[in-house]
Amino acid sequence: MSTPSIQLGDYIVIQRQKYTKLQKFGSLDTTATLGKETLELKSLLDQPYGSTFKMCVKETKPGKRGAQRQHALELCSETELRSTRELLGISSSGADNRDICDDGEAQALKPSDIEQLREECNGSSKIIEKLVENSKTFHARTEYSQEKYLRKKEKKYFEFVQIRQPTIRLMVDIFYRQDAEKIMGIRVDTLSQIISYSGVCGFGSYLLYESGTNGLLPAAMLNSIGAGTEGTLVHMHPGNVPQKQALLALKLPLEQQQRCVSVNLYSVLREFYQGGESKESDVPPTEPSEVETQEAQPETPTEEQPESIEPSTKKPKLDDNQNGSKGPLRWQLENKKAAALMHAKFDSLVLAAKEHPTNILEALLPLVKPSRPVVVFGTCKELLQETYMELKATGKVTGLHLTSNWLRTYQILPNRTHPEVNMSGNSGYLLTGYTLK
Amino acid sequence: MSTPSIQLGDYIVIQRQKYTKLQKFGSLDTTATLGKETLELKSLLDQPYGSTFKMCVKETKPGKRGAQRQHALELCSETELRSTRELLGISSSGADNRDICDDGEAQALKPSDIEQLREECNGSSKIIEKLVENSKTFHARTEYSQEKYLRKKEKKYFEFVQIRQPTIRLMVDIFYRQDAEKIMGIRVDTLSQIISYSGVCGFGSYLLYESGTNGLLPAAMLNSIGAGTEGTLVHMHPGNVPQKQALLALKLPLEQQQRCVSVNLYSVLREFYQGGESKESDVPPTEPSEVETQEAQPETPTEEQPESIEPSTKKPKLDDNQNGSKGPLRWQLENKKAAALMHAKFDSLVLAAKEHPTNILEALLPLVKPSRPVVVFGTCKELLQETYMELKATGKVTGLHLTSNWLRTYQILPNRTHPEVNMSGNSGYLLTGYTLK
Amino acid sequence: MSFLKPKTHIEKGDVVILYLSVSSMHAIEAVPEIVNKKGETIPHIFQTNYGSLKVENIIGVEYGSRVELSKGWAHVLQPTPELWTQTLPHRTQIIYTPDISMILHQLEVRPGAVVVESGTGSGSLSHYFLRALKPTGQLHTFDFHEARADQAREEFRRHGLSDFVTVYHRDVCNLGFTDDLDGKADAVFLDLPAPDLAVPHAFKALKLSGGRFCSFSPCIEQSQRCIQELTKLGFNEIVSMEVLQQESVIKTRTLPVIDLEFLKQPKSNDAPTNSEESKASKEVKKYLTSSNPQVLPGHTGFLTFATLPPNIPKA
Amino acid sequence: MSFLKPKTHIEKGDVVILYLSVSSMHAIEAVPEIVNKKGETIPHIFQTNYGSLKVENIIGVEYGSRVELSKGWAHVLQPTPELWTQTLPHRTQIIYTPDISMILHQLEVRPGAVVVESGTGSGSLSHYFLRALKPTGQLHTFDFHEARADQAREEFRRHGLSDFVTVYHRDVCNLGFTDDLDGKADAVFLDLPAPDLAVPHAFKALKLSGGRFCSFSPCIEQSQRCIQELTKLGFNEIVSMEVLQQESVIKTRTLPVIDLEFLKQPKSNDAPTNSEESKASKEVKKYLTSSNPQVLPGHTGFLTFATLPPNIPKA
Repeated sequence: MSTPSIQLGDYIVIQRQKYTKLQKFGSLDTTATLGKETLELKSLLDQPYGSTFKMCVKETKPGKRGAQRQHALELCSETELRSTRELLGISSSGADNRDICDDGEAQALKPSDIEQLREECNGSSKIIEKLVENSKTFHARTEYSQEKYLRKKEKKYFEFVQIRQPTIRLMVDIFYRQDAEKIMGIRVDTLSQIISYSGVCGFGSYLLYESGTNGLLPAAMLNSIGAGTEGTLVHMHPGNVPQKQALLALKLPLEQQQRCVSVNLYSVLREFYQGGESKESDVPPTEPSEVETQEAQPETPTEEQPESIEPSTKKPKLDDNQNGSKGPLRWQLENKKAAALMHAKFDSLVLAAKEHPTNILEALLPLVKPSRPVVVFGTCKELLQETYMELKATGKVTGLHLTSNWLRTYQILPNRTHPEVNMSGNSGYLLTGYTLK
Repeated sequence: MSTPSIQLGDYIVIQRQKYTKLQKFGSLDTTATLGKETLELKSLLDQPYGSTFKMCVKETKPGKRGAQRQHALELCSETELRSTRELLGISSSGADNRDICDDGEAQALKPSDIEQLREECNGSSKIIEKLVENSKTFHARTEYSQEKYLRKKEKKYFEFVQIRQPTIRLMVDIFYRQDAEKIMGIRVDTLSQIISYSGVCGFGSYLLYESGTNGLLPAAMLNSIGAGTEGTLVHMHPGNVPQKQALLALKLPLEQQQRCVSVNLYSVLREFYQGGESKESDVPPTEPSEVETQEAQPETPTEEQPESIEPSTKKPKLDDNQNGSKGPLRWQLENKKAAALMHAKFDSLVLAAKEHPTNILEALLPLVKPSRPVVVFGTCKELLQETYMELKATGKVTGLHLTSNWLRTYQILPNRTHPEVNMSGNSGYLLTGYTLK
Repeated sequence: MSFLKPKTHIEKGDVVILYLSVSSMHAIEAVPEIVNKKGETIPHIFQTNYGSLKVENIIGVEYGSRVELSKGWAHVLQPTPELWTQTLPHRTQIIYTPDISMILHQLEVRPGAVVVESGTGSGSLSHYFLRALKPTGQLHTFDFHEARADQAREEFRRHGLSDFVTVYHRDVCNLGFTDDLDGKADAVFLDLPAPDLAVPHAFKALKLSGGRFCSFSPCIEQSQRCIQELTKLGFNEIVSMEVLQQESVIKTRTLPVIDLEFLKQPKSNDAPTNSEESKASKEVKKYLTSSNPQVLPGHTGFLTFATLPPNIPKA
Repeated sequence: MSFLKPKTHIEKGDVVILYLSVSSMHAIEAVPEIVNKKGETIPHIFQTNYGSLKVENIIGVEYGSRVELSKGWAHVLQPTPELWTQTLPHRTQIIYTPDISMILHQLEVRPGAVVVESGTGSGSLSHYFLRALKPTGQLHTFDFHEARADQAREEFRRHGLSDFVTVYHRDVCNLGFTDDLDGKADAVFLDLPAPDLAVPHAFKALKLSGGRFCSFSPCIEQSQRCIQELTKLGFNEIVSMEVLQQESVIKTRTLPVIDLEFLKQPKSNDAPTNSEESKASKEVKKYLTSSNPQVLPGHTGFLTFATLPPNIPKA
């Protein structure tokens, strides 16, 4: 299996040190923005995923907050990536910081000097070398403090980016860091547990209702269903068109993509309850207006894609109608597919709703076979406590557990091992159980 | 300053390895129970606190769950306390446990053999030596596994106890471990923060309402007020007599004890509002009946002392009336003292109520000077959220914070460092703020 | 055979979870007869706290059904790796669902993946790997304890999972993961007392196109040494973390609301006072609330993850 | 002088907390005039996000009062060590109230205690020690950074705490806590990069009747070395812990309640359908709830506590 190469139309992950970003490589003219840097992506085409590129300054424009730089990207070799520390060959360091007076004047270079350096030197190591040379306190600092300083500067002036293929693992990190609310606050540990507790795998038929996670939840479930398997997913959502960014970014084989059926909650339930009446070619005249109505409802989350990541927001909508107006519309076919799976019942239910879950559970629980997992995600504990009591009272679900998580990352370095100073505060809550007959 | 010695009437802390227990040394005949062992305490008298004693078996009676042993205590020297491991001189150990089949038959000694050994050998090291000799797998175990085995056995057969003087630190550990509910679930970290946030110290006048913590909260506050200072504490409680065990155990100087005024909440509020009418010698005829009424109220927690720790439950009640029936009763004098302090207003308020806090806060907040801390402890988060909103709405308290804590202890041993496998789950919640004018 | 895929009815030979309560469940084999200690074939009667179950009676029953016990009832559930882990007799220290979920996520295990695991232990984690990688992937699991390897192999067979797993009895720290696996693995998982010794073998087993690595260690020193070794061999994206799950215990709490306002007024001399007080005291407020259990898992282990980047020469 | 004891009115020279909001407060000195950079005496005007305060106006005002700013208002509070810590310009890494509370508790600091602290740092922790041990105890605080020691000494003087504290400029790892303190301390607190070097000095400084010890270290290796040294010298009750405080952010959440029942019935052909749906969608439920802030403190430091038992010979 050779490493796949970067193609037009791909979503790519751009990594600069620890910073990662999801970007659509839509055309050869596509540029990506990393802070004040703009990157031209055209040289990525056909290069293997995992490659590292050097940012080469082409142009500097004055921007609102300092200079805005445009860069071309040049494929570079591993040997160029030696650590800045080695390049600089720093040796002398103080034993502790008792002699350091932080009077804010330790750096002799002025900001304007540094800006000029930046344009002159093509390479972060040179800039950092100059900064170190002009720092009055650097050599009096402890080794630890020197490293901290170098890391900080390296981060600012680091000129390499790596291009990686999107995976669920990379995307949940990006989404959660950029705007956790856009994925309903589903943290990595919680996502991993949704996959476990729901039992989603290469066999079986799965039901998901989510009210907007940039496609992360359906993507993670379809990823676990796998390519070339018999598993299927019905993905219900409250909006006009589903959020699918993460799903598209995975670039799954078509046969796998087609085993994810994305449908509007209202519309598919009507199809399910009343589908027998309106036969295949018999397009119910009210449906389109219903979709419109839902789009206008302010309470139900819409499918807004973050502009910065996916500029052509409305594209999936056009795709939806590409079958033309002759036969049944795509959403109608999907509704029929979903309704058939609903009648056959599901092997688990995952619910991640921005709405109150009670009514949704009431509608969807009967579609789940007995002895199957139910997983309800929420960020409001009080609400899930209530749902717990309600489910317990029905007697239809057993083994109920309400859980949340602590996730701590560690810095493990010789003589400097400790949990990271900051941690994420909210994992959300999972209510899990098993259906009964 | 020489080490104080153990006196009759003292509360003492008995420590056997990591197990600690609070015990009143009421008379020379007092015995203490540690699991299946009964200890005669008379030899403790006049020995310095911190001394270690050896448990010498005097008699073995058959009990409900195995033999019950009665021990005399013999003062012993530090040299007797060498580690069991050294005594046994264990050397050979396996590299890993691949060759161990745990078939439950690793120990050749039968339980009856062990029981007999126990009576024959006066000393845990001898018993453990025999157990090791008769274990088929001990020498095949890894060093780590051997140590674990020895620690487990040592714990069971360890024959030394140390007698320590009670402090807040030792008592909160004992109380929380024995029955956290009896101190309202106030964990060590939370107690430490109540002391900080309330600002209680050697200057000022403090107000506490608590509905039953074995005296731990008033003891901790009075401990922080200190001996030979000018600080005072009004300790309100809902019961007939206050819970004072921890307070008595501290054996504070009389002058310090007298700066803690313990009063019934209802009775002192009536005194405060209406005290002007009923003059000093004029005993209000209804008060005693009121006290009775409160005792009968099932909702208000009573002053029950845990029987195992303090058999003479009703003693403080007798003390209360020791002034005789001629002058005003002690509780009436305390009410007057408290009411005077209430009129002068307090330098902070600490509330740890089993009842709903709203009405209590409404009654007590006006007694606090402006710019003073308020600390409300509770175990029900929803309740404190509500209280937070109520306080915020009044505008009388600012800087409101609702907090809880994670407390993790670590095992730090060469090559075996990790957080302890179990941790306490509930710190309770603190709602803190500062009063405004 | 009840671990392969979702199924609706209990067949003879299935492992079935007999679910009595949150804290009490058992994994039983749905066979009508068993052989007792004396070598006699006798009817399979399973004893619970709520009486006995004649196991023959549950064959053919729909999963999720309620079944009668001699002194009560229970539910029969199809086993999942989660339920299996909870019912496992603790043959070795096992890893639980929160850590396992993170391991699967970070190792990017999905159908088709080739995963190397050491040690097999109780096979608890293996069941999760198998669920995630079947029907197109393969698990290679190693244990240095022969009886344990044999037991796991037999268990996978009975669970209908044999096609997707190879069990090895082998000391991987000294002998590696066999040459056959060189360059074959998408992911390697280590749960060993000295993971650093197995890191070079993991390096060899991972594909040339790169792969993911995880080591689970109870002690920080093991992680420290493992990370040193990983760094030396060119692994990157090295992160260590802990995942701790908290259960919420949900209950309704009733709090007395006390009235203190009446104390501002002198008592009237009549009886009403007492009844007034006790009436006030009887007012209560109810809260649906939750708290952690008194004792929580404070530590399970440190999870160290790393990436082997593509095209690192393997000497 | 506003740190000595609770007081009711602002006096000239007091440090006052100007409280604007939970996230915005300032410690200001209640003096009517200050000297500017040019050496001129000018009226003391304090600038805030809500406009300026003429500081002269707050002298004589009762603590807890609301004071007017040119574009809003604020409250004036008497400083406590907690508020002081929050308003401190971060001169060094400081320890916050949850750790400090545990330190005071475990060191059993109460009025009359003699406490040795190193390093002084910003003096934040010193203020807590002083509150707890005054008026009858004494704090001996050491820092190897001369400017910091001088600054702390001056600050304690201005805060009215000089009588209870001695500030030393001294490298305690190499030179110890001075012979004068041998056998004088009830408790020793270390916040040093190499606490193990100072443990023998702590041992000397503690009373012959025993005492308590604490070391605060960000990294686990520091604690490991410290514990080795403590064990060697005969300390017992050695425990290490972390305290992490979580703030709850309280808010009311409004959730839409959607109706799905109506979908079971065929739509009538009239307009009402739409209005029915939108009506159903407009039903909401409110929850008073709380969550952690997005980012929590994940680590402050490891607290290691130990007891020096009585009568250990100090040879």
